[in-house]
Amino acid sequence: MDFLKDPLKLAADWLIGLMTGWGMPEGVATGVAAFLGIFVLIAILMVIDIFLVWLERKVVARFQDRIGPNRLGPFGLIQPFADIIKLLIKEDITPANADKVVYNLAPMLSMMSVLILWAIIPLAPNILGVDLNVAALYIVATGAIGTLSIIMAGWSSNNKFALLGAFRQVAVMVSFEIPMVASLLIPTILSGSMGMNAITRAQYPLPFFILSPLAALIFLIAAIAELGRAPFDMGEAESELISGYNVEYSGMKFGMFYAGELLHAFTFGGFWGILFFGGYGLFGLEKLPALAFLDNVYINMLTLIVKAVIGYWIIMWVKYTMMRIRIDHMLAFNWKFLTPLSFALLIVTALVHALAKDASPWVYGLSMFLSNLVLGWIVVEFLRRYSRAEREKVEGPAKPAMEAAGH
Amino acid sequence: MTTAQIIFLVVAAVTLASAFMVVTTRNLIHAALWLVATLFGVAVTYALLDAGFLAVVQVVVYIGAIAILFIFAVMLTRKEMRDQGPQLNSGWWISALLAVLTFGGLVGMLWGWRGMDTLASEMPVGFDSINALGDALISPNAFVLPFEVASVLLLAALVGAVYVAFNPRSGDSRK
Amino acid sequence: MTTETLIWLIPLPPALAFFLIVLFTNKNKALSHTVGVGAAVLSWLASMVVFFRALSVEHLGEHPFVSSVNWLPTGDTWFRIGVAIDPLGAAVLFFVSITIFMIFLYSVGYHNFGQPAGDHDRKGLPPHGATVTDEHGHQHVVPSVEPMYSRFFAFLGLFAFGMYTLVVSDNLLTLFVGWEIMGLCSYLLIGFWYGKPSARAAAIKAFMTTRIGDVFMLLGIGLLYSLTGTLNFREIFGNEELMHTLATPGTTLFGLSLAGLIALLLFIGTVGKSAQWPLHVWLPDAMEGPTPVSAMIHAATMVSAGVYAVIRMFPLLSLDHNTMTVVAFIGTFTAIFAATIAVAQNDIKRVLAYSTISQLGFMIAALGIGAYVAAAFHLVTHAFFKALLFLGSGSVIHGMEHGVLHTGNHSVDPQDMFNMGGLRKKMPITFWTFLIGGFALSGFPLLTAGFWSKDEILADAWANGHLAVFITLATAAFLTAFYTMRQITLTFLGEPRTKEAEHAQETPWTMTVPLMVLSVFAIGYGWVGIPEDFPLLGGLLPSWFHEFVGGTLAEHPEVIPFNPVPLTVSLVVALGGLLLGWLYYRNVNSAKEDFFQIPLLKNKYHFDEAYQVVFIGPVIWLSEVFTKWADQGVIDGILHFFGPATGGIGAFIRNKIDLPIINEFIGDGLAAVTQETGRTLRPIQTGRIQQYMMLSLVILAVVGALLYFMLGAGL
Amino acid sequence: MIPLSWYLIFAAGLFSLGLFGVLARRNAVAILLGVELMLNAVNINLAAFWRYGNVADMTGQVFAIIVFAVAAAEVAVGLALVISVYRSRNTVVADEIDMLKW
Repeated sequence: MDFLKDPLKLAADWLIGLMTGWGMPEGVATGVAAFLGIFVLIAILMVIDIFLVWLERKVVARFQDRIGPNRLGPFGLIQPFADIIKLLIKEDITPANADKVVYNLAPMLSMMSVLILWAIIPLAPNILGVDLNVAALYIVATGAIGTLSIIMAGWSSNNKFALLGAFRQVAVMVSFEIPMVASLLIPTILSGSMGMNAITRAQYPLPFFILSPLAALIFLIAAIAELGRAPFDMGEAESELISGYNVEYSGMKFGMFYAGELLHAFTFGGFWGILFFGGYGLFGLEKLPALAFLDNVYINMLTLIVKAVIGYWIIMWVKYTMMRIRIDHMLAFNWKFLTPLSFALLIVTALVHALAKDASPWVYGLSMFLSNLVLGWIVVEFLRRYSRAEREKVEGPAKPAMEAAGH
Repeated sequence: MTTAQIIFLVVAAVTLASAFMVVTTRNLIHAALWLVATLFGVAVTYALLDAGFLAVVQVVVYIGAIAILFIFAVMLTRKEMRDQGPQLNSGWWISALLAVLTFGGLVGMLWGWRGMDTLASEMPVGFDSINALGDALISPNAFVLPFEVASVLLLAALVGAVYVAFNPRSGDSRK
Repeated sequence: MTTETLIWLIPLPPALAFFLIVLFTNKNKALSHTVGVGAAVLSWLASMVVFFRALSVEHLGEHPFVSSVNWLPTGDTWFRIGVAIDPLGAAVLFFVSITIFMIFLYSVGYHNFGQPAGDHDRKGLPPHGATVTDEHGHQHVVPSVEPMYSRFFAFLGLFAFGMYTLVVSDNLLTLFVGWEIMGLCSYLLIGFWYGKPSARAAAIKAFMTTRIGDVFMLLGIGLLYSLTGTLNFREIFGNEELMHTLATPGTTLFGLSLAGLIALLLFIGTVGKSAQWPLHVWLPDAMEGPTPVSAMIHAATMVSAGVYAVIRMFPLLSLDHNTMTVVAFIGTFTAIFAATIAVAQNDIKRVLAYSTISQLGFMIAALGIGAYVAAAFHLVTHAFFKALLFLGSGSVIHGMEHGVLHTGNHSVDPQDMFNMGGLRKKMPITFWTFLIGGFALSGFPLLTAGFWSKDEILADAWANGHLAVFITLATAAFLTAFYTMRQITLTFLGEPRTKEAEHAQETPWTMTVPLMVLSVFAIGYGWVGIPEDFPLLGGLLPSWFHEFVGGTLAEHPEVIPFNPVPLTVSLVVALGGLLLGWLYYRNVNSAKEDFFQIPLLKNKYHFDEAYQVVFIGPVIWLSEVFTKWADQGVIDGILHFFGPATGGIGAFIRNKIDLPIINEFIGDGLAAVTQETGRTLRPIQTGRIQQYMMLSLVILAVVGALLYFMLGAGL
Repeated sequence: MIPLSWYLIFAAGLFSLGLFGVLARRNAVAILLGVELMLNAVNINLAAFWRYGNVADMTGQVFAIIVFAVAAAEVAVGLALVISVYRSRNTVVADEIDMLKW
């Protein structure tokens, strides 16, 4: 039954036992086992990534009233493999005046920044790389590496479009890091920990998207900006910058950027699920005596992956329905709206937490939800006034409907 | 030699080598990237010291913000980017001498110190350094005042930097 | 609103009116007089409320309305200022508020409100009239509106404020403040037409003369305060021990008691304010002001204030017999002295001015013989009928000016009585009211207020055995009746002596209404003071005034028993004077025919000239001498010596010390050294940050090494 | 296990390298890079002293964080100055920015 409860430990123990049996020192054996675990994880991720390409193409086709890939295999499932093969056999071009080392390092860093995120994702209570006690910050830290990879790519290509794209993308990413940190601190306050497992556990019985819907929303927006996907795709902006920071890349190097982006989106979908939708938990269903069979490692993993796919789908949904926002509007949106809002939310949450933490969970949850609601209402009201004022600035003062009707 | 010692030595060597590249490399973008490497090394050092929070903050603040800022600054002062002239000034050998002297002096001073060979005590079981750090930062009995002063300093620096770097001409032309 | 609060508020509206008019409504004549008259109405209403509430209080003298606040810290205690209304205050408030209100109203008509602006009127001069063209194309000259109309009401408001403050004060200091505000306003109002040199001179004269009295009064106040530590009337008079100490005779100069000295000093203030001899000279000249001002100053307020102050201080005054004698003498003398001058005056207002002086003398004399209720009674009745007379004379002059404008002959003086005559047909209301006022002044028996009050003074003098006072006052009363009848006869009776008098016109309602109102009081007010045991009339009406005002003092003054002698005398002098005056002057048609144009009287006993020679001349001479010798000679000489001397010393210091030593050696030398040092050290400052840092590190290394090797041995 | 001295010597080396950078580099941005190295060396010492001293006493970590804040502020202002100077003088060579002299 161990295999059902803690398969990772079982496998590791088996491997280490096997290797020590071959005469390896235990330390080395542990290291090799850990390396193998990482290797397997990455391999699985890469396969998932391939299907993400298919998923993305299929979904965008449906959004755009097309069919999407449908020739190769059932539902076009073989299509992404064909894409990979095409990318692999393409000529690998490095521009003449490019800074070669940096140029080649950038896509690797880009992919790496996504992959190391998986070190802290708990697929199940005991299926995770490391239960880091600063995991929430870790998410931001890997974002910093992604930022670095983009600026490296943009600069080393020796192409003005690439550099411009990198500049814009980096400005956006650095800016949206702030509301992201603030929104990450809200699960931290609610759960009292930055660890992913602790945050997941704290969401029984009430997931955090009920306690703090605003934080979930802010995190989603900041994540999309961090990903550089539409409507915040400043770095690529096909119509303006050709393809932004990765314009000079071709073949598999481009593929790494591309796959990295898709995987990144999927990963953030997963984080959204972990931080606000109860992670591998089934919203408390598995705690019911009648459904105890759901409290199972595989069900947990499945739950999280489904949540991640749903998150990914929402990110896609946003991407393919929204128009690109102008860079100055975007930065203004961040600095003048999202950042103050996230700080206000942080303050409100901290206050409510300090006041209501000793009350019953339901009172606590209700007061959190209501405080979010009130703050949200204030924000909407403020936005309404502001947009009306802006409209009047352009169109002149609005006439009351009655007057216009001639009464 | 234990594994930890090997890891430390490797990290220290890489870090110092990167630092050396930072101060000697011609290309400033490369220097900034080497700085990133150095900072990574320092972050790993923090991790080795069980200061996980510092390690992550090092990455967030230094690599995510400061290094990026450096790269931006280098690009904004682009005339120097392909400067093929000497990157060190004429008195560089005095500087080198002084640096070596400093290093020698520091090590020499440390040599006679009794605490040099102290080994780290085990981390207490159940001790959460992040909780302790958070308490220390906002506890009135500990460091809330320096913490607040630091935040005010950051704000002042932010405003000052915006003011200093703001170009009134470009600001006008946008309107 | 409590009565005390109301009393506080009484002086306020005129003061507010003053500021409002000066600051805001100055440009708008209608608004200005609305504000001014409105303020007078408000104060009048408040005064009436206070008066009638005071009437309803039993024994008001013992329990007056009082209210005070801390004002000035004096060591451990506070100097308190406040308001108080006792029976005397209430009676005075009654006539003051009515006359002030009437005068405000009268001013509207007197300054020709509603008439066009003058053709060539200038500020500071009386209006000269305006030319208008009627619908038939005829050109008329009509009176023109006063150019400084608003200013007049502002001044009047301030004046009223001063008077009300004086009346409601419970202490000498605020009384003095009100007193001085009035002094300022009388200066401003007498010199209202400052374009006329005579008005300027009169204003200065009035101000300077009253100032002499005020200085003594201030001395008296200071002395009183230093002795008693308070200036509150009730506190001083209610403290029997203190009064007894003050009354100890012979402690100061001239053998006066302290009380006597204080009373005398305060009395000198009154002499100035109420224009008693020898400080009477300013009052006739004050006729230069507009006629409402004359009424205001000489009937209603300022001169009354002097008498009021003495009545207020009567308990103190009565402590010393010698002071009483002085007061009685001055009052009596002034009464007869002014009356004789009045006989010889031709200016309608001047006659009234001397008449005022004379009547004030009556009051002062009454106080001097202890008849203080009689003095207060005469004060009130006199205020009414004298205001009536002044306003009536103003009305006459106004009518005459109309005639002057009609004929265009500006050489005719509209104030000269010999230019009038027969005005009773032209100005019937003015005539009848003037007649009432004149008869009241003369003491026409039984009907008029003047008879009752004057009779009471004479009766007091007779009853208390002051025979000299009695005879003198009787003579003065006779003269009063005589010159009053002379005035009436010359002005109103007979036929017009000039064309201007023929064309005189009755004045507008704003002027005649006050006349009528005041004439009611000029008759009726006497009836509240008919003695109880007067034959036939006594007892028909209660002798209210005596009861009421008499209650002000702690000991109620006794009622004098009725005596036929003074009654007979006053009947004879009044009726005789009137009869003689009519008989003689109905035949006199010009000044030359007048027997009483005696130069000595005409020239007012040469007092002005005497003062010119004795006081003013020497002062001017002294000032000139001082300017020439002391200022130009001594002080300028000293200055002229110091100038070159300082220059010489300065030149020496500069040439021998400053230039060679300070400048060249110390100054330039230091600069040169500094410059040279700077030039030598300058290359160190390269402006290169890294060199600085390197240098400081080298120094740090050297110092560290030195420290290490020198101290390290000991470590 | 690693003795404290290793960390201290490592920090001293980093500090000296940073010092050399500050003193010898011509480019003002590079000077700031050197400053960052020195600050990091200090931070290593702070963290090491925390770990090798009383772990419950968080002074070392707290000061490390304050040094982070100071470093961020210093870089922001320093780079702003460099950019400002570059705009007006068209150079970032420290030796050429020597207006402030005799």
